[in-house]
Amino acid sequence: EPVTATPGQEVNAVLLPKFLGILPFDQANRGAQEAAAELGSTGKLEYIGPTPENSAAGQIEMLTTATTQKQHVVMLSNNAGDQIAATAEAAQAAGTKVVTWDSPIPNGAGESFFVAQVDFGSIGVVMADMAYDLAGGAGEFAVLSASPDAANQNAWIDMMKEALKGDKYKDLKLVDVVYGNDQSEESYNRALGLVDKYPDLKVIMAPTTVGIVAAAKAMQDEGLCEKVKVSGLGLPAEMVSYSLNGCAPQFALWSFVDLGYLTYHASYALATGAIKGEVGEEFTAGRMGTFKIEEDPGRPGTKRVLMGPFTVYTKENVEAAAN
Amino acid sequence: MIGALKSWEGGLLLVFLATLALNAAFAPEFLTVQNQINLFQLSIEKIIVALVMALVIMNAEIDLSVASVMGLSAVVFAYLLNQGWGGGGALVVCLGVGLLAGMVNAVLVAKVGIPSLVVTLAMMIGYRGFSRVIVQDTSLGNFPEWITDLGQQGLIGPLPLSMVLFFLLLVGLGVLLHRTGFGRQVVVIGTNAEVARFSGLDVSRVKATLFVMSSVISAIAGVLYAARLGSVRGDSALGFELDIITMVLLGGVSIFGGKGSMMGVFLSILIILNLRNGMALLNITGHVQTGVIGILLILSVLLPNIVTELRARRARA
Amino acid sequence: MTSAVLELRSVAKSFAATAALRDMSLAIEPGEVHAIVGENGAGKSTLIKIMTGVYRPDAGEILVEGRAVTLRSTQDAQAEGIAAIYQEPMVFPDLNVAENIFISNRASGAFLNWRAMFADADRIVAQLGVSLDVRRAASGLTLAEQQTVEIARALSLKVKVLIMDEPTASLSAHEVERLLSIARALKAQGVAVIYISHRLDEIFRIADRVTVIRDGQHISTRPIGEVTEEGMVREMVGRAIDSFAVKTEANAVGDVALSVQGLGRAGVFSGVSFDLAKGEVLCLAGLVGARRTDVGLALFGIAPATEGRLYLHGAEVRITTPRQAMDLGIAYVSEDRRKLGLAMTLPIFANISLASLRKLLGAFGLIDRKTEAAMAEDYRRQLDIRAPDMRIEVGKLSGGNQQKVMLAKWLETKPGVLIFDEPTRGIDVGAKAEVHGIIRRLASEGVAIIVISSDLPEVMALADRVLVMREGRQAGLLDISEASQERVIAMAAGTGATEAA
Amino acid sequence: MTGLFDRVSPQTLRLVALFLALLATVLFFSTQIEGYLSARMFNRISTSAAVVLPIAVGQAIVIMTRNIDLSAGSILGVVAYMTGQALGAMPDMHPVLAVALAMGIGACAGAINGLLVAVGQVPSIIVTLGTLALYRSFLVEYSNATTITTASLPAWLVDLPQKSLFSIGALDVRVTVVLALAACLAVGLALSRLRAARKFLAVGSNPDAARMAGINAPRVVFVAFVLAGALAGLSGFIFLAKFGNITVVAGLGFELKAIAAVVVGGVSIMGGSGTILGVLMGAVLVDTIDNSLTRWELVSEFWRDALLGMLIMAAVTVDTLAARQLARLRGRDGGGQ
Ligand SMILES: Nc1ncnc2c1ncn2[C@@H]1O[C@H](COP(=O)(O)OP(=O)(O)OP(=O)(O)O)[C@@H](O)[C@H]1O
Ligand SMILES: Nc1ncnc2c1ncn2[C@@H]1O[C@H](COP(=O)(O)OP(=O)(O)OP(=O)(O)O)[C@@H](O)[C@H]1O
Ligand SMILES: [Mg+2]
Ligand SMILES: [Mg+2]
Repeated sequence: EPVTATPGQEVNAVLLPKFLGILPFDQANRGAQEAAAELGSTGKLEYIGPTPENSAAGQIEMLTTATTQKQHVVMLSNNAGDQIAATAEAAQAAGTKVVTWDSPIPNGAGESFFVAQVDFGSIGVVMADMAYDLAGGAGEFAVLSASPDAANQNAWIDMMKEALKGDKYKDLKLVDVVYGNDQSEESYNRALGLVDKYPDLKVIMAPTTVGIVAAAKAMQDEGLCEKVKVSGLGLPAEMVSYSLNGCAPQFALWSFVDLGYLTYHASYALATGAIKGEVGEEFTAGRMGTFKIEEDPGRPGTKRVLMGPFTVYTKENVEAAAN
Repeated sequence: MIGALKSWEGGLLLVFLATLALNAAFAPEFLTVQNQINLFQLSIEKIIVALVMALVIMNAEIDLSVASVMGLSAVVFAYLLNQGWGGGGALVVCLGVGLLAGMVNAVLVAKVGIPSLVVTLAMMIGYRGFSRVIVQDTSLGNFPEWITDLGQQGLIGPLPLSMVLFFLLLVGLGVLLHRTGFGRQVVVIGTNAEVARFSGLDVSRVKATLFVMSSVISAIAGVLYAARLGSVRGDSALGFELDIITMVLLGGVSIFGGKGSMMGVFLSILIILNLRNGMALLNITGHVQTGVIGILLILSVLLPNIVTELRARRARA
Repeated sequence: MTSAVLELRSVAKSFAATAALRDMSLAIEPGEVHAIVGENGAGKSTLIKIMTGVYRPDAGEILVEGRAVTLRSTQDAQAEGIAAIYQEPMVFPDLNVAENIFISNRASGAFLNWRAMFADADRIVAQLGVSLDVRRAASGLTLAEQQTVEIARALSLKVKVLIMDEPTASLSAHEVERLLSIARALKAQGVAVIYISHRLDEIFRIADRVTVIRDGQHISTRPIGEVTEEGMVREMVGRAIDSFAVKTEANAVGDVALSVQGLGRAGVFSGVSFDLAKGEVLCLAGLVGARRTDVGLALFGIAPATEGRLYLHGAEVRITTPRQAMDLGIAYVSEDRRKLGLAMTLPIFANISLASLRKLLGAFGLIDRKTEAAMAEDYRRQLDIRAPDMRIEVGKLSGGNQQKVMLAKWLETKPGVLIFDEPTRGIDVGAKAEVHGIIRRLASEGVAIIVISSDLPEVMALADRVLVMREGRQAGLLDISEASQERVIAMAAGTGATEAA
Repeated sequence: MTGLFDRVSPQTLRLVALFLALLATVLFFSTQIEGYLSARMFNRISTSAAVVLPIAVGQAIVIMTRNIDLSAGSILGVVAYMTGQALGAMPDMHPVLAVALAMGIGACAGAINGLLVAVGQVPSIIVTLGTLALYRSFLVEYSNATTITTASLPAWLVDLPQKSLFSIGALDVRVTVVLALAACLAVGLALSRLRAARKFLAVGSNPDAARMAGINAPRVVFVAFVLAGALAGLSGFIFLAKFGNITVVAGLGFELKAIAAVVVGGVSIMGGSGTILGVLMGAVLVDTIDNSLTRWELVSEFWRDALLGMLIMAAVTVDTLAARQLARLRGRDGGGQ
């Protein structure tokens, strides 16, 4: 039976995004603040992050500082890959819990558990499915990712490759994976590079919110929307026009507000000792209901809390979500 | 000159003490031994390279490729370990990588005569590219435990290997710069390379030596980086060059060469590390921290200029 | 009231602790050539820079045609009709010569007309009687050519007062003549010319009035007719100085130290041959651009020779780097103190030890700082370098003292062959006499000496033999007994009979 | 023959060398990439170079005065964001006004740099290293994590990148490209024809001499930074139009792209010399290499940076050696008269 953490305790927590200044992380912060208010934590919830160009080193620095400050829990959307593992282990050893969300520590070292927005396997399947639909079941498609170092994107792409082995997708061919480093102009140029390099390309799959808009804009600018469809993970607010004009008829995403909300609930429960962070434990997370800690199938030996579901946006539902 | 230098370092010392006092007053965790060590450890690779960068800038050159060499060396180190090499062998190869990178820079700058800003800007892209070629989209970890221990744990008391190395280098390079013939040549060439040439100094050899030194030390820093973090990626040490140059310039080393001291660089390192640490402990986010360092950098030159100007005005009045 | 076109009243200017000018008053009349003389560091250049708005005086007034003016910048000064040719040539290496000439010219509209500009530049350069390609970039111009550009620049401006701060320092006799005639022409047009020079003979030939300053103070202003050279020098330095004896016969000399046969560098100079004995002074004379400096550079390995043979004490040697030259005991004292001679922001002692650092190195390459300081002190005494402390920046010294520091640097290498390139350029009579004294002393100690000089009286005072160069070739080699200023000039210009040595 | 060789200035020789390098690059890739010599490729490269070009020209002006502007990328980001926001709030703003606004914001940022360098006498590398961080921090703070999206922008702006001003055969010449080229042309002409603009070169060539020659060097440097800011602003505007979605990372690293273009374009990093035509070719060359590597089947994605770095280095080395060799040949000719 699920435990409910006692509200009103002192939990000093840090919400540490990949970097500050973009919308999804701000939304997560909103969710976390909402949860903190709901739980009436007498401690503080800090929302701090590094600069985009100093993300990996900055996150390591901030996690170390949080440990020094004896924060009870740090909620980390990891952008430093395994490089942060040693720091996270040191944090745990000093009594600061590390809960990851959005992007985990790939080898799981030093992380209590990972609050997964969606099942990484299923997002792989969904991406494969969206590509399948948009390509009409057969043809070439390519991936435009963030940076080669982005752990979550890499995991999703791997899962997608796994899914593509299924019989259904045998006529679908993944021809290339390129990286736009989450910068508009690089993503835009890489997208155009793809269509030039592969004249028969039917779909560009961009599992990054920056990449997907840049690719959609590129196809629209070059009048290629009829020929090459863009899909992937995008924010409805940013994608609405491309969704409506057919450049990106389908894409997926989950709620970052909910992700922040759930992450805070889980972290609060962990920090107050209501849960230990063991597989099998269940806890309640306010308006979102009950969640369970389980093995992370994508990363053997690590634990996750699965939020789900995600929404596939099409021109039917995108406008409502955009506002 | 001596007087001016003294007062410059005096100023830095005051700023440093003020930072210490403020941190101690506002952040209760500041004065713990662990925090003091962390504060160095978090930027240890940068501050090690800053020491040698001071010499390069003093020589009126610049090396923008240091962070890329660091990343490349870290990646090569990790790659070899994953290929089953021993730590020692991998280290030697990394030194070789640093040597090679340094020699390429050195030949292009000192022999071909292309401005170092240009050479190292291109090589910054190039060397970074090679580490990408090696790791692609993966990360390399799983080092033998003794390596990560060396990178993370105390070697002499609580002082980790990298900090010991830093202090050795600080003293070593300080002596090299201020007390030896080589150091004198570095300064003279930085002041006026033609005068040095007309005095029989081998300008290109000194320059070449510095670029090789800079890359080799960057390569060592890269290995330390890998050992400290236990894992590397293609973007390891990305963008470190700006922080490193900031440290050197704030230390009073003239970007036009010929002027500066190791003491100044050390003080500026202390200031930047403490300031960052203090701000982090006060939960000030990354971009504000960066902004504050940026302002400090500008003020460090602007304020003395204003004072001089005011003095001149007063004298005229 | 005064008729002065430019007047300074009680002007003072200090740099930190040094008072460069105190209570300086001076009036310049229209159409006069007004010479200003004084020792190195007397404050002449500072005075000029105040007149042209580069510096602002700490106290005192500047009047132009009776109006008090404030000169905030060189533009202000140019607007008042005051322009200057500075002591250190100021050209823009990346711009072409024509543009260098017209850079300050604001009169000719917002748009450039290159064709017209080249034509005008050609005209002005021709007026100076020099051949100079106005389309070429100014980089690589010799000091003298740079000076020409500066003079042309000042001529292109319509000025009331033209200041020349040691304009002839890097000119040889031929060009000096031309310059003096330009000054006279300007004077005839009613332009006031302020003329600063350490070459007193020029002053007597051109000046209407002479002002002597010493230690930043005005000593006297007199019509030229009322001054004598001795009197002027006494006022300048506060004591009497032996004027230069002209050498009439060569010193007794020892064995041949350096033998040069058919030395040349492709496309630069060729066919230079001479034997230089220990204790002998060989002077290289010639017009500007005769490539004398290049001979020095070849001997010192900076721009190595590509043809010919070199023998040092009888053994054939090849010199391709300065290091090699220094190891062979050759030293070269450059003509360009600022750019090639001294590290201006470094202390005096570091400059003195620069060429002999090796000697000071102990274990681990550490510099023996005590010996270094002692070395500097030694030269301070030996050469009478006037500085409060050997740790101050060499750039803060006066020209003459800088020259001595540069000399000290090379003396410390204990050279057997010492090449001086324009050893007294820009230094005052007192310092000049001292430098000459040093050169003579070195010669008497058995050092083989080459002096490259554009100052003919200097050549006559120092040389045992004179090698005259013209357009990169050896025009002749004269024993001092057969040399005269006229003969050297004729040979250098190619107008007299050319005789091979 | 010798006559012609002598009359051509070193600058011109550099340009010829650069043009040959560009030609060689294009020819090489045309053998490697199918359909390379096409109108489409022209569009790709021209529109992508159009973003970098103004900022590179601005950088060139600053470098000509013997300074450097490391903050250009941050200025671009700030301008793209603020202009996008203004256009979102006032969709009826006239396009010309929008461009002026972008350039104005950029000029303000440039003016701050300029003041600190010219009046504060702080070396430009220090100032702009500082403002590189500061302007970006300001943007993070100011944007409040909201993104400018295409949806919020007026339609004319979103459509601007596809708009061609005219076509030469199958080659479309897009408005953004014309805008960038116009900036190039204006600055290029000014630098060769306008007396005031020559001062940039004079100051960079010899700052002391500039002062002595009555040039107000601080003011010239100030103006250079303001112009560089304004041109970074123009790049910001084109960036905004082209990519539509502006986040806080917009323009990150553009200062290095600009410097690379300038340096490859033969502008001396020591100030005083260089041509805008060179910068144009430098920008196009770097962009061509980058764009072509993306499309080259033989190299994987992961080789791109390594090759880009090496090719830039190669271009600069060849240029330096060739220029020196030519100068030497000429020196011999000149000396032998
Ligand atoms: N910028 C400066 N800073 C400090 N001291 C200076 C500066 N310029 C000149 N001085 C000092 O002021 C004094 C006068 O120098 P100035 O250059 O006017 O002499 P000068 O008469 O022109 O000498 P010279 O014959 O060598 O050219 C000297 O003591 C010099 O060291
Ligand atoms: N046409 C030229 N182009 C480039 N550099 C030149 C040229 N002429 C001379 N130089 C350089 O200028 C310096 C001095 O030149 P040079 O030897 O011709 O003059 P000089 O006879 O010593 O006369 P002075 O020293 O009085 O000017 C040398 O370094 C030489 O290489
Ligand atoms: Mg003077
Ligand atoms: Mg000479």
